[in-house]
Amino acid sequence: MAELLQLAALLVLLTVAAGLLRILRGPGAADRVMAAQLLGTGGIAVLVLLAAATATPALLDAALTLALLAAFAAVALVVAAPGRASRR
Amino acid sequence: MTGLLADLAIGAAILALAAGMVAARSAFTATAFFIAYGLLLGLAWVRLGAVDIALTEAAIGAGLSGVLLLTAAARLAARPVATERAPGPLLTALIALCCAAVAVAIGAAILSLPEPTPSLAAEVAANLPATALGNPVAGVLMSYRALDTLLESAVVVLAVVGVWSLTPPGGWGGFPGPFHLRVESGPLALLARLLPPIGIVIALHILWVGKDAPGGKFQAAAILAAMWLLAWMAGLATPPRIASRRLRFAVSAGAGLFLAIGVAGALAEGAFLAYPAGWTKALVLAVEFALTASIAVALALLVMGPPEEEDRA
Amino acid sequence: MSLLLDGFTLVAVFAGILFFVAGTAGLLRFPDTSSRLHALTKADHLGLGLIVLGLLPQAGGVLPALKLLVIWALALLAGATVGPLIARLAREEDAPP
Amino acid sequence: MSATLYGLLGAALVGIGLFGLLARPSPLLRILAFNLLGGGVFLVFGAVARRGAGAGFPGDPVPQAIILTGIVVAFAATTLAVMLLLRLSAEGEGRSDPP
Repeated sequence: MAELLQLAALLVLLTVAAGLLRILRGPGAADRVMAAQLLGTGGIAVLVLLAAATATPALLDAALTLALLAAFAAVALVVAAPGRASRR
Repeated sequence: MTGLLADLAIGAAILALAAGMVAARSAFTATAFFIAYGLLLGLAWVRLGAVDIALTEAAIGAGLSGVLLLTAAARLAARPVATERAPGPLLTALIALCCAAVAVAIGAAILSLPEPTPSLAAEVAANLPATALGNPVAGVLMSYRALDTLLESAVVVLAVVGVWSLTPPGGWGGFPGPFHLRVESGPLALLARLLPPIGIVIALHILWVGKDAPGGKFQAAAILAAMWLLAWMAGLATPPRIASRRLRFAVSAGAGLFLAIGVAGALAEGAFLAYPAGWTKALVLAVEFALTASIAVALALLVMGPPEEEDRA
Repeated sequence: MSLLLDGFTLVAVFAGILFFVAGTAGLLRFPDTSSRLHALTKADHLGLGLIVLGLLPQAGGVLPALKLLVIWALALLAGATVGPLIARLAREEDAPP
Repeated sequence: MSATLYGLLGAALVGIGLFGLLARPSPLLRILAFNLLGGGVFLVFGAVARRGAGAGFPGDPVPQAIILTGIVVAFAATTLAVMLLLRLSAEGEGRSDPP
């Protein structure tokens, strides 16, 4: 069971790494914000899977912190995105 | 096997983001890379068996640093700073060569580390029960290297003083942070109303659990600071003026209490920062809570920045 | 009984991963921003949701299970907040005022 | 094995951060590169801590505690650098000279 969960964590990690291409290449700021948001959620999924796989509940606290602050960073990304003169 | 693949994936992603950051054209792009880099670095710390640092990196690296740099990038886009010319291709290549040499030298040092690695883990394990703390990193932070933690809380207070000293002439004593940044937009206001209560409960949980498991004051302080910043960014909370005594006391209270306990320890136990026998747990808790509150206020004020000119509102 | 739970965990977790892969593929392949946003929110909410759901029986205790649900709720809240902001940002980039 | 890998990653980050610091004109990019440099140094430290694991701890707690302190101090330094930069950009507007 633990190995399968670790394999699942690896798969999510590889998916998220692939998602990075959108950050690196994304033409617009919106694309980059989306990719960062997906990376945040992917990171949370990896942490949660590792917490179950290696039975270390501390990783759940790390995932909790990440979940709390990924939203915060994403909002900051959107608020500070270039070309936002109209929103301010 | 899956561990190695995970490390390779995390390492490659971090390197790609770092290279992308250095080669980025716009500051916003580089900052978006930096936030992604912070998140991945948190995973790297988990793989390195340092969950405490992963928590700190996620809270400070991905959260607070990201917001700080993003708001700075947005405001610098409006008023760019005169930058000198970029070095020519030849010079850039030379710089790249030297930096590569530095990296190779450090890499060589890593590969030739002594085999029986000198480690203090055994000593920490032996003396941990005396600190009444289960988390070894917290034990080191609060008793063996308590001086580091004291100096660090002093550094945070000094950073606030430094940032406030950058107030333009007309703005002294005003509200910290720029005026126009606050955005009354629907979704942000929703988040700013829902997230802080949850964040405060989580921060207290992480602070409390930090005694015996990864967690602790710096991570809790960073989360509390992020929650206050969120409310401030959405225009729901206006911080007190920097001239207010209460705010200044809040920023310096943690370091002050820690220093007082240190001096009291010197008088009572003969050694600076020594905790009297039966009091360790109580004193450590008192300092942890006071430091968390002070550092949370200080970190938030650091990200907000100095007050602006009154007339430019 | 535990075999059934383990089975449920594996099915849910790998279904969640499927959504992650689909969402990321959507993020990379779709032509314009708004369709990418559509793909992102699917991966975001359902991917993590299924993984969290799958891990609930493995949580071993009420507090970890509660933490898992709070993590999912926070991710949903984040997605719900950031989604419209990203959409407004995307629309602005396509047609600046 | 994974500790050495992350140590090498840290070394590479130091190189990239140093390059960004020296070769990039934009000041904000330099502050970011400086953070990369710091992140690389902490990773090298973390790899050493991981190799020193023992006595039931996944890593030697002393360097981990120092890295934790380092991250907070590095953040304080970054905020000061950013605020100096913002003041520089505000001053650059040709404002009236200060009294």
